[in-house]
Amino acid sequence: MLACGAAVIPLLGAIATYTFSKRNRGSGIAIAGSVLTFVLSALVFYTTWDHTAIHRQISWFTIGDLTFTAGVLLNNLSVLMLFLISGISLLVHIYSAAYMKLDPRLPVYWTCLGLFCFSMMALVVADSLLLIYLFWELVGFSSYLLIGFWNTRQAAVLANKKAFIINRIGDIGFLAGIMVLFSQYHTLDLVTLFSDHGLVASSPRIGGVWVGATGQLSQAWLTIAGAVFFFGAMAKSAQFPLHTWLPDAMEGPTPVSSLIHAATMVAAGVFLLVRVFPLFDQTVLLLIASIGTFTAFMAATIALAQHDIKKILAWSTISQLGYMIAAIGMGSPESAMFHLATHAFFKCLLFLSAGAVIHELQHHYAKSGDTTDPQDIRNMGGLRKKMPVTFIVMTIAALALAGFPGTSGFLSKDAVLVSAFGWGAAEQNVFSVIPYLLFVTSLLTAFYVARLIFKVFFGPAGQEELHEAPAPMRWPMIVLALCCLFPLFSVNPVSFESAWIMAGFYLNAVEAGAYHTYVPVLVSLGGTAAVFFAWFCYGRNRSGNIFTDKGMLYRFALNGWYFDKLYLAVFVKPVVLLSRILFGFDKKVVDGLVNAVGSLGLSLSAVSRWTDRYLVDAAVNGLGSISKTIGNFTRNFQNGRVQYYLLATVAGVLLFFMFTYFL
Amino acid sequence: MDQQFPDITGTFSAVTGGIRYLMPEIALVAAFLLGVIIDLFFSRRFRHAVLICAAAGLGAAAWLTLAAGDDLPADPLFYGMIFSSVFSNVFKLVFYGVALLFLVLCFFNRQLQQHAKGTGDLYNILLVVVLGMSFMSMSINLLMVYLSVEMVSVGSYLMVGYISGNSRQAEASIKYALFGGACSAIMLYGISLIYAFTGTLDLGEIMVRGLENVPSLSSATAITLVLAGIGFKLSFVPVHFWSPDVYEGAPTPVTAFLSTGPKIAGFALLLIFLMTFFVAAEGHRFFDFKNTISVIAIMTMVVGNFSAVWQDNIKRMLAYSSIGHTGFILMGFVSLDHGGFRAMFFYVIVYALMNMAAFMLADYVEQRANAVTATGYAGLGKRFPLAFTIFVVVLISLTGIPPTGGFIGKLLIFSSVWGQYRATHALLPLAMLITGAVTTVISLFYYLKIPLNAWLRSGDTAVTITTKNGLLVYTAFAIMLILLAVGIFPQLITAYLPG
Amino acid sequence: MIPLEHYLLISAALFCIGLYAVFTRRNAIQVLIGIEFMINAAVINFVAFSKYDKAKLGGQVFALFAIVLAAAGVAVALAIILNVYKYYKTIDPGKIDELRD
Amino acid sequence: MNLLSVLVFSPLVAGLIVLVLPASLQSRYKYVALAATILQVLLSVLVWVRFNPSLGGVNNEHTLQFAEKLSWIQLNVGGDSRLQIDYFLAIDGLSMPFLLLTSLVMFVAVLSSWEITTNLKGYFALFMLLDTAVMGVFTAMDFFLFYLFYELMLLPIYFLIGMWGGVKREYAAIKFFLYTLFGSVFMLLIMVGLYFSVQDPLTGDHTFNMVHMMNPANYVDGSLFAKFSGQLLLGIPARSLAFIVLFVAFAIKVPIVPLHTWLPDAHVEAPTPVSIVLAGILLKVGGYGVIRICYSIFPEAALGYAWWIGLIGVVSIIYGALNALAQRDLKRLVAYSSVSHMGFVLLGIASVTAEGISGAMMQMISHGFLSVMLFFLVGVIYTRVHDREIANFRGLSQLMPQYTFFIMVAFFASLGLPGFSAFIAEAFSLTGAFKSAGVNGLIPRWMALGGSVGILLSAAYLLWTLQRMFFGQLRLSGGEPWRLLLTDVTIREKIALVPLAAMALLLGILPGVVFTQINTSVLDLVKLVNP
Amino acid sequence: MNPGELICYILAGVVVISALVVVLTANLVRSVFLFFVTLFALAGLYVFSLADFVAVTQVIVYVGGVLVLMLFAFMLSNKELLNSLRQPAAAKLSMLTNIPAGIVAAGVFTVLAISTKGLQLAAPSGMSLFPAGMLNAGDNTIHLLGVRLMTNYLLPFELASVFLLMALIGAAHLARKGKEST
Repeated sequence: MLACGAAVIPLLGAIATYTFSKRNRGSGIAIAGSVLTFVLSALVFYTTWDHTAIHRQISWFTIGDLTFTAGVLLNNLSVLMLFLISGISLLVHIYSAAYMKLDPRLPVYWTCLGLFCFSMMALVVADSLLLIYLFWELVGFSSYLLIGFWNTRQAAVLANKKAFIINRIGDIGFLAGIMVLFSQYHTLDLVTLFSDHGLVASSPRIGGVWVGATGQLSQAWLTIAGAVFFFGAMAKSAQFPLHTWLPDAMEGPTPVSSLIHAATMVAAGVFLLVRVFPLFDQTVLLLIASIGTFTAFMAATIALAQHDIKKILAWSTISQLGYMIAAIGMGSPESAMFHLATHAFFKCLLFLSAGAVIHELQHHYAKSGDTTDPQDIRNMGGLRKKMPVTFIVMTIAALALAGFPGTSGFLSKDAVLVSAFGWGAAEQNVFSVIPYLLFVTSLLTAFYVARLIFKVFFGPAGQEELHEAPAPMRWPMIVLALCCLFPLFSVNPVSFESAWIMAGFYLNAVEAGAYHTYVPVLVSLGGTAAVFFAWFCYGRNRSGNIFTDKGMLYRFALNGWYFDKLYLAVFVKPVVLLSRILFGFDKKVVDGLVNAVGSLGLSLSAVSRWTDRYLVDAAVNGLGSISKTIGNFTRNFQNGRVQYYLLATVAGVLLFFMFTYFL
Repeated sequence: MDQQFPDITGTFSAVTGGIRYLMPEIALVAAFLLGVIIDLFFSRRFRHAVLICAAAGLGAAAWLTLAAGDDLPADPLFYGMIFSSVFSNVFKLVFYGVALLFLVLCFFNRQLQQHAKGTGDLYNILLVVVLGMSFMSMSINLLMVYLSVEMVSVGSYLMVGYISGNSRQAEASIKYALFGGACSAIMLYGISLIYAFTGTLDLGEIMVRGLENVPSLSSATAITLVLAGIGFKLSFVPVHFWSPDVYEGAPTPVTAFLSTGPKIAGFALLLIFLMTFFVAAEGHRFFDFKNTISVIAIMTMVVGNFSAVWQDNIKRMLAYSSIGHTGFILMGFVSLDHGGFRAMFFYVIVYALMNMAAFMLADYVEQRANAVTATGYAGLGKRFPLAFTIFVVVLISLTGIPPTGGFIGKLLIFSSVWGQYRATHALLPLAMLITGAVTTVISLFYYLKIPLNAWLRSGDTAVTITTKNGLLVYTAFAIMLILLAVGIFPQLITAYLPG
Repeated sequence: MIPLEHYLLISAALFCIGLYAVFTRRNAIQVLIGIEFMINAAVINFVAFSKYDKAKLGGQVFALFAIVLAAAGVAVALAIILNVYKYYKTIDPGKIDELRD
Repeated sequence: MNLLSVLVFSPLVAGLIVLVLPASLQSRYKYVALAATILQVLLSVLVWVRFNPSLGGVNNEHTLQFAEKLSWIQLNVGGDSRLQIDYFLAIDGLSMPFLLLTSLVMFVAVLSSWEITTNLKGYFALFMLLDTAVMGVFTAMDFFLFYLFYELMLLPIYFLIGMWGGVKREYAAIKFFLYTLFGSVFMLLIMVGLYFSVQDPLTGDHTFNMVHMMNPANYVDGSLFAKFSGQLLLGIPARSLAFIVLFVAFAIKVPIVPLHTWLPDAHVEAPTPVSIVLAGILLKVGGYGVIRICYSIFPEAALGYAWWIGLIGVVSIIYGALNALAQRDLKRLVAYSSVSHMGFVLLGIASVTAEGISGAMMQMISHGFLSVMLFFLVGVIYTRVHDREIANFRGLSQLMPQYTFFIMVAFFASLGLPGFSAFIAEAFSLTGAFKSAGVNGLIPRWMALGGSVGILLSAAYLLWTLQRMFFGQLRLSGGEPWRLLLTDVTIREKIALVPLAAMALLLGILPGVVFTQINTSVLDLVKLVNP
Repeated sequence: MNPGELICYILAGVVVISALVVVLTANLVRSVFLFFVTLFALAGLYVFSLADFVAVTQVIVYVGGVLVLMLFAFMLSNKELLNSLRQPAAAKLSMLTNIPAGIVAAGVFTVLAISTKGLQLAAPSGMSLFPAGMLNAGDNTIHLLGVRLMTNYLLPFELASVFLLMALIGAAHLARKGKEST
């Protein structure tokens, strides 16, 4: 009940802001709504965490013999997400009120944000795959609205289109997964399907056949089902190869980026994978782990070379999501969830801080009529003196991201890496490289985030009249900064296993062994080294740059490994071209063919007319027309001559008669 | 003499006994004679005297036919010359109705009314033509057949050439006369061969048996020649060449009449001719009527409908369309024993109605806006909304789309052919069905031209509009209502049909 | 008495000559003559076979009717031809072709 | 008088009233029509309320509802056959939703008829005639009556397109007419053949009663279409041929690729209200016909050709979507999107699963509302500036925010955004198609997956259009005059749009509203087709 | 072959040959004259078939009526007559164009000849049914015809009168000048 309330309030808030937005521009209602949501979520969290799962459902509709239900499923996973989302969204709401204050379409903004919160929360509490899918798409839709919030900007509308379409690609995977499960089990209820003794767990796989409750499929379909679910998650969580939308999505307002594209929506893919975890077989898990690792690594390398502050964070998000995905693939969903939770806070904070910087710079530039890009870190520097609070909180977040001890990030990243090494030890083949790759990625992470901090906050100050962001923006950042520290998650700053989130999710224990001790140490040391290296490159003197702008690798990374261009060339253009061709085909060939059939009438009648005019007459004049003297006569061969009519008639009767009686 | 006529009183009473079944025809003849006299002496003073006389005669004939009701002779009359039956009565009523509609058309036709030589003769000729048609539907003797066909033919030539106000009418009439003369000569020769082979002129069992006794080739030759003659009246392929030219050239009322009355009389004749062979000797071997007529029907539908597509002149188009309809009705003849009778009767009646209505409207438009071509109809819909609305319904009926009588007719014909297919599983009925369906679609091409131009296009506004003759439109409107009513409640007609 | 088949043959020959005339003569009146030949061909048949039909004499009666009707037809046709001549100044059926597709 | 009869004939009465009203009251005609459609909406709501969803109907005459059966035509056609035609109106779950759809769409269409200025008498008379015909099609249970109404739809549409349409209206109107007539003439042949094969079990007469046609026991032994007589027609089993012919006849209406080419032309040239009716209702007549007649009467042929039908569905989905992607004219885009969306209907039907058929039904209803909304919205722009080229507009959202809101609702709803009806419909069509392989093995799984690509493509073309026309900086090819002409939606337009959007939303959130009503019938149908 | 038959064949020959000339000659006057001959020869044939009344009618109606009418018509359209007299080139070409017509006519003749050849027609099948038997040379056919026309063929006879009246009225109508016409 409370969960429902928590989920629905943002929607009501959205409707209310839209309806009553004339007077107070909606901020009041929106923030009030989100406070209420947070309180309710907290209550739900308090009552449900580590208790028995609550599952309430009502019959939704019936098709055939099957009744589809709608309901809520509250277990540790969902209430954690619920709490997380409502908390962050509350902070982002407050932040937005200041950040977006001057926007003329603020009510629309609140409406969209409310819609997003509603769909996101409903997504996490939904109890059936159909509902999840429903809200899954709604989340994508509200993200579409928010990315394109400044819809007069060409880049923004291109970005939101791209985001939605790529998400759609993933959705097809999700839908396909639903279809497979539905045809196998005739139900989409999460509890029935995925609980410990649910249908998925209890359906045997015998001799290549996957025997379900109501049918059986070849075992390949099990793999396919897992793969397509993962495909769905890939799009939402921006995993390679469906990651390209996320950097572009930064065209949206920064609070949106922070809430949606860092903390919550992109985590939905991870959430989904955890939800359907029992479905995955070894092949799929391996696939998940590989993709996650690759994405983590790739995105980190790309983040090294970006100039746009939000793009760096976006790629970093992709990279971190890759961690989570990889963790799931390596059979450690609990560490993935843990990392998800910590990442939500610090990445959100990073974005908000970046937003604060951008906000101030934008004001500054707007005042001076400068057209400099306020998001380009090459134009920034020395801000630590102008915006000390921002500097401090962002540094905390950056440390968390880099995984320094004492931060939440340290705990969760360790959890992931430890389980990765544990898993990697068991792998004998090429996949054993995965943990090392992840480790390298963590070093890269430390490097690029340090680069970011150094470039923005250190060095000589460029701008004079900058000051701290307003209080409504500052305070949420401070709160988030506190959340980035270890106490929130674990009393022991070095042992991730004592974290309560991990405890709440012990699905299966990982044999961590020796890795448990040296992995954190290595990560810390390596991270520190990377930061120093970054300091050497960017902090000390800004000229030192190991990446030359001309370098091939650099350009490769700057352009995101050229995936956008590749997709444009390989998918978008061919499809558009194909559509053009098909339309031409439609107009010329199909229509032409049908027209030809239609005009067959005309042509047949042409034939009969031709027959009338030439065949009959030609028969009449047949021999004459052979002779060349006939030229003068041709005009007389026209119809209208009664004798020819008669001749034709008699000839016709005669021919008919002869055909009948002599042949 | 006495040895040949032992009972001369009996002979005379046999003759006079038949007279009471000929009351409608006698009424026609009386009206004809009266009309001749009126035309000679009174036509200057009473312009429409002959018309009224003719209408009265037709009305009387129709009334007498109806009044006779079930009072039908059991045997042939006049020594086996004619046989009056329910069939012939239905046909006769159709003829009288068509003739009355023709009179309405004439009454409103400016060209005819302004004809320098007066219209009286036309009505008199009409009466004789109707008389001939009456007898065509009753004749069971080849002499009567030939005589009545000639009456209708010669009368028709006269009607076509009646005004001769321009070269086209003259041309139409000479083409008609020459073509018709040749065709009737061919038919006459066929009759003479039948007589030579069988020694009898009576359409009956003796004749059929006589034809069986000679080689089938010989009988087939004779029958083919006769069929060609009948085909001239029906204008089926390949004896159809005359009709487009003649229909186009003739005055519109005459065209309307020719495309219905004599054609339907031709159907009556064909029916009698076929029944002779079907009834008298099932399974005669010398002529395969069904297949022949099937092939003719298919060709006729194809030629008629496909040629019509090219036409711009409305009358010519309707002429081709009537060829197409002939083919369609012929399908009913193939499947007489599967409901073809009713189907054919129904279709014939509906065809008469819709064709008359179509020509009425064509005439109306021709007179008021001087438009005779489909392109000339451009934009007229908005000027004569009622007329063109009716036109559309009539054309819909001609196409065979519900809820019109034409559709029911088509349905019944299709049904009977299905029945035929069901019974024989032969290819030809199926081919007919498919041809019928395809040509129905084709027919839409040309029928649609009229509403297409009238409603969808806009023409030049400078159309001179003359004379108001609303009654013509209202007559057409009445026919339209009948067509719709029949389309929705076909019992209105079928309840009274024989078969 | 010549055999009946010969009558049939003569009549067939006359019929076809008439037919040929109808097809080819470039004068409407000659076309009419052709038609008359065809009718007369039929009359030959009627008359010849009427010999066996003493009771009804159908052939001869038919022959009479055919001749009379043909005459009436010719009268009408000639009237029409004169009308045509008025407009076309020709009675060649091949040249009277205003009405055509 | 029976409710259905009133429903069917009340527009006709309104049409006659329009006809007899003097021309001086020209401006009032639309109110007569509006009143008739409002009455119809109320009546169909009444039908909806009084409908008993637990009765299946389909092939059981006793469970058909609101039935009215009067002896209509009893023709003795000679020979052994008597023509027995009944005036037989009834509905079951398969037809009931269409009544409400039709009446609502007609209501909206009349509202959008305000733009019509010429020849109002003819326009509204034809419109009301069309209304009657459509209602008749959905309620007739006698094949003859069905055919009557089916053909009766042709002519009004022809004139409505032809007289009030765009530049190429003649071409479009004729194309539409010929396409449809081509299908229906052959339908007539099959109908007559069926009639000869089927006997009324009570009277022993041949009958056109569709319910009787669905029962194999009613077929005369050895008749052409008897189930087990195995007769051949032109070398094909007669029943298969009949199925194909009927299917093609209806599929032209649906339309399927490659028989779809009338649709873009007809839509583009038709005036907005006619587009609305075409897309909203007439396409559904095709789908309804496939379900009601092809599948119910020739179930075994339907099963035999399921693979092909599914393929046609998938091809239509993808082909239509790709074509939509290539369009430069907004209306043509919407028209092609209809082709794509109706492909789901075929795919769902082909699966012969409860999910698939329910999905197909839902898709028809949903597409009914959504395409109407889309065409209405296109019409709004078109009436303002008489242009629909996508490239001629940009950034409209600044000029017409409410309009943009509606178009976004319509676009997202039709690209299958959850929460709107199209999502449920497409999801279940596909699910049914996917499930089919496991349940009855009719269509392979890849078809369902292929169909889901259509969902992606629909997002692509609709979003692309949104981006091109509505977002970005304001730029109009018509310049300042256009800026003044392009005013936001009016109250009347909102009255038309809001119910449609509301219906789409309602059915998306509570699909049970429809599913409950049709469920029994769908199950019966599945049982009938695939026992 | 007795003289009667010989005369018959001669008459038949005259009929066919004169008819052929009528059809083939380019000279219109000669053609009409030979038509006259054909008709007379036909009348002779009728006489030999014991149809004397028919023969008389033939002569009266055709020669007295039809032929005279035709001559009038020729005279009324005498320009045409003259035209067709001098058109040698056209005549030559028309010979070429007449070939198909000749083929068709010959085809019809072939069919007719084949279908009538070898028939056992001495007493056509149906005729034996009539007790009165064959007509003899001495029979009074006029008497017989008169009786038949007043009994069996009364209806056609009366009908023919109506027909003739109509033809008369119609032909007169076509031929006469309009009352008000100028």
